Amino acid sequence: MIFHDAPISQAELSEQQLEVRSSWPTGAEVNFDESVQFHRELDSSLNMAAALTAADAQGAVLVQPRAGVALLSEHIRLLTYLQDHCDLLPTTIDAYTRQNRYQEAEKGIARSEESGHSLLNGFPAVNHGVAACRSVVEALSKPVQIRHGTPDARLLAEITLAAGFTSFEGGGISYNIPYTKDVPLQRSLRNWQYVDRLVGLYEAAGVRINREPFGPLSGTLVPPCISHAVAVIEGLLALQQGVRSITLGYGQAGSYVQDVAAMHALRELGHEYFTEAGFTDYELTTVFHQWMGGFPESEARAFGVIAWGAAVAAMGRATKVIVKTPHEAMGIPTMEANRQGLEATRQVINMLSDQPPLDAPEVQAEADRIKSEVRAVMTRVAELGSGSLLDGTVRAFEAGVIDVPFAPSRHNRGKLLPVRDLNGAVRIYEPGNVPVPPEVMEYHRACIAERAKHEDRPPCFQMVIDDIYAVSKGNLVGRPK
Amino acid sequence: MIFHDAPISQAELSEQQLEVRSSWPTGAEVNFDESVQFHRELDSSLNMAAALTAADAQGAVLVQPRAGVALLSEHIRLLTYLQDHCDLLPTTIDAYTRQNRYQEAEKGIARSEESGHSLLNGFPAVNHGVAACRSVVEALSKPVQIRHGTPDARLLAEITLAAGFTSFEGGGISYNIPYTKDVPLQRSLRNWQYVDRLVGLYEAAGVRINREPFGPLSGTLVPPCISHAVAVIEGLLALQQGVRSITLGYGQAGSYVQDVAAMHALRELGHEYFTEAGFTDYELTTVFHQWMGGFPESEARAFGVIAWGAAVAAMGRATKVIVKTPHEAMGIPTMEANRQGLEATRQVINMLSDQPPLDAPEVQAEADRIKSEVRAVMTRVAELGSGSLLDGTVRAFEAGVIDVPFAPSRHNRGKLLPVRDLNGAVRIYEPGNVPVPPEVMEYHRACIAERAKHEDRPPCFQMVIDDIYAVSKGNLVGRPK
Amino acid sequence: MRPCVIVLGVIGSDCHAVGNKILEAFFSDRGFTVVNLGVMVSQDEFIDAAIETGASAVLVSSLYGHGEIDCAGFRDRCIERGIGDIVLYVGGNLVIGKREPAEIQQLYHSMGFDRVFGPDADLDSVAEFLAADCAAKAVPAR
Amino acid sequence: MRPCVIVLGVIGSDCHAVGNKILEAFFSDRGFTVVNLGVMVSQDEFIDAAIETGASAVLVSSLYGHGEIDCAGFRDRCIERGIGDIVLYVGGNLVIGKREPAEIQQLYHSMGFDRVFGPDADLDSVAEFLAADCAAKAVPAR
Ligand code: B12
Ligand code: B12
Repeated sequence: MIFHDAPISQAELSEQQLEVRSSWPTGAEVNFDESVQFHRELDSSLNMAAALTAADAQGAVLVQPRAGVALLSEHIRLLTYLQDHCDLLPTTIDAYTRQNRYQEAEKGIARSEESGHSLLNGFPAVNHGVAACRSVVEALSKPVQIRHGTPDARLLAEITLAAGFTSFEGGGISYNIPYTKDVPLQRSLRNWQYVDRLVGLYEAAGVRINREPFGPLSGTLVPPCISHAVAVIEGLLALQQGVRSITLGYGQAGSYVQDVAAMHALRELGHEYFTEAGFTDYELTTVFHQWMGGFPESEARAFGVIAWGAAVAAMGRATKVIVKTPHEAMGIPTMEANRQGLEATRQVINMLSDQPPLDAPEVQAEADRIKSEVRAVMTRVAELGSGSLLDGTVRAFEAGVIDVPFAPSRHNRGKLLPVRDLNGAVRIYEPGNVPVPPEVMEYHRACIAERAKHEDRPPCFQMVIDDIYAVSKGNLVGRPK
Repeated sequence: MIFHDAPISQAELSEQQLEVRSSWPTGAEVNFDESVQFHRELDSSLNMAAALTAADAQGAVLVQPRAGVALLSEHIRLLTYLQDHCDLLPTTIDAYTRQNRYQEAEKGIARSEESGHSLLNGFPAVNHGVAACRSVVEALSKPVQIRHGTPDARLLAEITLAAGFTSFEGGGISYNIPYTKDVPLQRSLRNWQYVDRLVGLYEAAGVRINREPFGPLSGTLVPPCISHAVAVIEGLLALQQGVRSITLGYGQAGSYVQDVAAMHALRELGHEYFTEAGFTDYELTTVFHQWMGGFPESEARAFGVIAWGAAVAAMGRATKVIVKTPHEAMGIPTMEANRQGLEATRQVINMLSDQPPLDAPEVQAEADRIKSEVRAVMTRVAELGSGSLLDGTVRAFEAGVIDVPFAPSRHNRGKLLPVRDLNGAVRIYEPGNVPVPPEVMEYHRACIAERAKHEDRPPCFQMVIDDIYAVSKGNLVGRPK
Repeated sequence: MRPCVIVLGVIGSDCHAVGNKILEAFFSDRGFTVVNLGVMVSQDEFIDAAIETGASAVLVSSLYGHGEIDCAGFRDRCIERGIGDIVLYVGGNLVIGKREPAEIQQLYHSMGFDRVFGPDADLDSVAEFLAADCAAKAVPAR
Repeated sequence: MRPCVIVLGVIGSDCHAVGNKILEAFFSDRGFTVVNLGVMVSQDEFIDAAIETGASAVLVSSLYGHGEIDCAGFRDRCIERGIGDIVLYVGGNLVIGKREPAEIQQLYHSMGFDRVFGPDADLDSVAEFLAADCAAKAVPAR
């Protein structure tokens, strides 16, 4: 499988950079050379890539929250509070910034200042600008990552990387399909090539910035083969542009055999495709997201979900785990609730991190199925792209070869229908045009038939809806009433 | 292995009953025939044995709290509140009653009435008497068990079984060695034969009462072979006296491979020894206790410990799990905290109970080791008893063939020294006189040597102390500072 | 009686699609004619669709926390655009963070929403309210 | 200076042995002469042992929640038995349930305990207090 997508040329990049940096006043603050200098002078303990690689070598599982508020001082206060309870810090960006609606973000900042509490669901980094963002990085003693959901994150990347953040989440698929309604995939992929190319420039200048495709996608009954295919593609696209530290992600599906298998498969598939594509000098780590679907409202139950996610992260030896909070079902957590999620997670991770990762025959069998599905998808992507991974990806989505359940985007087919089996694993009931190998599809169908029989109802959309509600109602499989 | 301990004769029992029932005024309330009638009229949904057997057949994991307060009305209020959040109810007895200090319990009741809050750490069932206890059973819609820690529980059993409770925890070893300082084992075993014989009388009258040896013992670094040997012995002693519903227990040690292996081994060993002894018509179920050692003070961390215990209970397919609360490190929980522990547990159990129990090669290997240890111990017990299990047990404790770490009793040798290995499993560093088979002992030693090397210190008592504190400080293995 | 037409959508820059897809399935199943605008819908897009389809009600979702900003002035805008009497519901995670339901209700009532629901909304009773509210408004309004 | 003799034990019907074994190991290691009575020790057993061994201090543990009842009148009993000036410490889970540390301190101070510790007691600082308190009492008392 040979892809020959080229790095964006220096000329084209420079041209785009001019445009991007002038799209909002704070863009003018960006100075690449000075930023490289700033990064070089940062203490190495603040570098995300280094922290991840070191943890991975030790088999440690690092813990990271999500957090971001509208105002600078409040944001610093929040992260300063959280850093004692985690290994890696986030800066979660608000949803206006994610849509490049900086005017609205500005309004959100103003109204937050007036009302005394954050009215934004994240930190509007672009509006705050480079200097302010640097004051965040400088106030902290742990590596900080930008976490968002932005189809066009070029300006956000320019500003935050210049400010000293050492990791940047997202990708042209994973921050488009689950996060937008009508952004063409071609466009978001190109914009993310820019981001990766920019990271590549830092890399070339000796500053390693970590990149993390967003694994969970819609967070809702996503079969591992779908999110893994996306992860592999975004990893490859990043490597092509010069990125060298990549963290592939996966969102807990709920079955521990499937989840641990998925974590094994993810790492193996990453190495398989990255080395096949000729890359050798990269660092690959993994991230496991605690349950990304609807949470139970009861905080005690939420703690159960959180701790179980922590356990699976450790059993699957993720390099890091992204932590939920007991407020998840209700709203953006208070900093205390955020800390509680971290503490519960840490306790379980610590109790498990000395223990060997789970390895059982069924885990291996499930991992093999996932790998064969992903290989089938990747083969189609390569065929469709005739040499271009980017084109192949665009066509794969058009054709429904990759199909993300419950995604809001028009550019996603939405024909694949997932449903849980009797054991709680996410299975594919209707593959749409996803080229699931026949013997694996037979397995999915058999598993689902078993459940249907057990529940005495045919597989149907109500079954899927029941599955969607199940965890928030205190179960995994959505049984009929 | 043939034991021929006989059931207590009807004559001897009657004589003892007279004495026991007159040792405190409420004993006079007991009327066996009328109580059998009362049980027969109880709704079958209130029978613990039936609930356990049904759950076991379905592979369900039932959830049970601990709870008990001094005053009757408060106790009913407490259990009524909890019953919506659990499957099985407890009535935890206070520590004066456990030592037959009914005078002091009386004082505790009086002072609790005065002060408006419970000054006792449980429900003083003997002082309250049969009629009051019946009002507890009658107020509730779930089966209720008596949970305590009483070396001489004869009067407690007379009163509570007469009152309609359908399960009774404890045994002559497990409610002596960890719970007392100087009660001869011979005496407690005989007193528990009385209890079992009484349960046998109910059984013979068609009323099935469940009996549950207390698995966790001191709750502190107990190697599974020790608690399993005790469980098997107490199970056999109960069967000998006519008990037919037995729930064998085990307290989470912290390593999931070891814990799941222990749960598998426990069930297998139970059936092995029970059938070998010629019993066929019994019901065997299991109970897993969430972490019984020192808890972290942080409630969020405690939730982590609780949820992880729930997960292992499900992965090991216990018939029921005994639940801790986020207040564990601090004191008797409020009813809200108790509910929170139940909710977190339930969430995890539900999310896992559809999933297959854990089965992996290492689990099997560990289970095999546990079984060979228990068999070695049981062989010695049989030799020492020359036909009497009771005598064999007494002599085994005298000789240190069974040796419970950190037990307060003078009748326990206290020479066995456990310590965790690198993976967190509880290993035996110094077996004392426990006849651990040489090849297994070699395995224990090798595991411990590996840890010692890793920590660059010899195995020592400080290592054990570090292990004791570890979970409460947020780890599993107690690493040097 | 002809089925009641309702407009569904998720307001603002909000991408949460799952609840929206379920609401569509649910209300269609209950006999409503559902016009689903999906995610990321502006106030004017809601109003355009309501006018075009002669809808009796608009059901606005907001999950992501910016509801307080995105929904401000919704009723006023309806009045401006000539459908001031339309039934307006809003539901989801309507503010940033965990706040008292009563407080949230009041906030959105003051923006002119007829009914305000949390993420735990019982859809069966929502359907009943909706049928009643649509019927009530239908008579005097058109 | 001859090592300070201390009496250890767990009061009442309390069987919690683990902390007691650790306290014994810890204080021995710190050079105290430890007389450990183990679990289930009555007030009079503590006092007997203190008199017999000429101990400077008695360290009472209570974990199981009945401390409030078991420890009542401990200092008075010491006075009655002629060792009214002995150093008295108490520690563990001293009441039923989760209560304010300050409240618990006061409760036990009022029973005549010199120092009161929770389950989170830092043993290093306990050892320092103990050395100081024993030294202080040693001079005037004997
Ligand atoms: C899955 C999920 C995602 C997925 C969404 C995928 C997709 N495209 O759909 C992803 C990962 C992409 C995502 C992204 C974000 N999310 Co999100 N997400 C969730 C999560 C976990 C579940 C949502 C869900 O699908 N639930 C299941 C469905 C069936 O329930 P529902 O959406 O609540 O809808 C039901 C009810 O609300 C009600 N309802 C909804 N609307 C209406 C309207 C009416 C009229 C009525 C009657 C009823 C009603 O009925 C629906 C059906 O039962 C929730 C937390 C939770 N609930 O546990 C957070 C949550 C909604 N997300 C949140 C946030 C903040 C974000 C982000 C901004 C990232 C961030 N800062 O963390 C981005 C949003 C970016 C954007 N542009 O919108 C916050 C909102 C915070 C707040 N309000 O204070 C939540 C609450 C998590 C949290 N506690 O922080 N998210
Ligand atoms: C293990 C355990 C047991 C084991 C004990 C085995 C044994 N024989 O030792 C078993 C299972 C048998 C048991 C039984 C009971 N237990 Co218990 N048990 C625990 C548990 C989980 C850990 C205790 C422990 O070993 N900790 C480790 C050691 C190292 O710490 P420690 O004991 O706290 O001791 C340290 C400090 O307290 C301090 N310290 C102690 N004394 C002193 C004295 C001085 C002067 C100083 C300076 C310091 C000091 O230093 C010690 C060393 O660091 C605790 C809860 C917890 N802590 O998580 C409950 C707990 C102590 N038990 C409790 C109860 C109520 C009981 C029972 C009555 C059963 C019940 N109703 O639940 C019975 C008691 C029966 C009886 N007659 O005593 C309650 C007490 C409640 C309260 N005070 O409000 C606790 C707090 C659990 C709870 N939250 O309900 N228990």
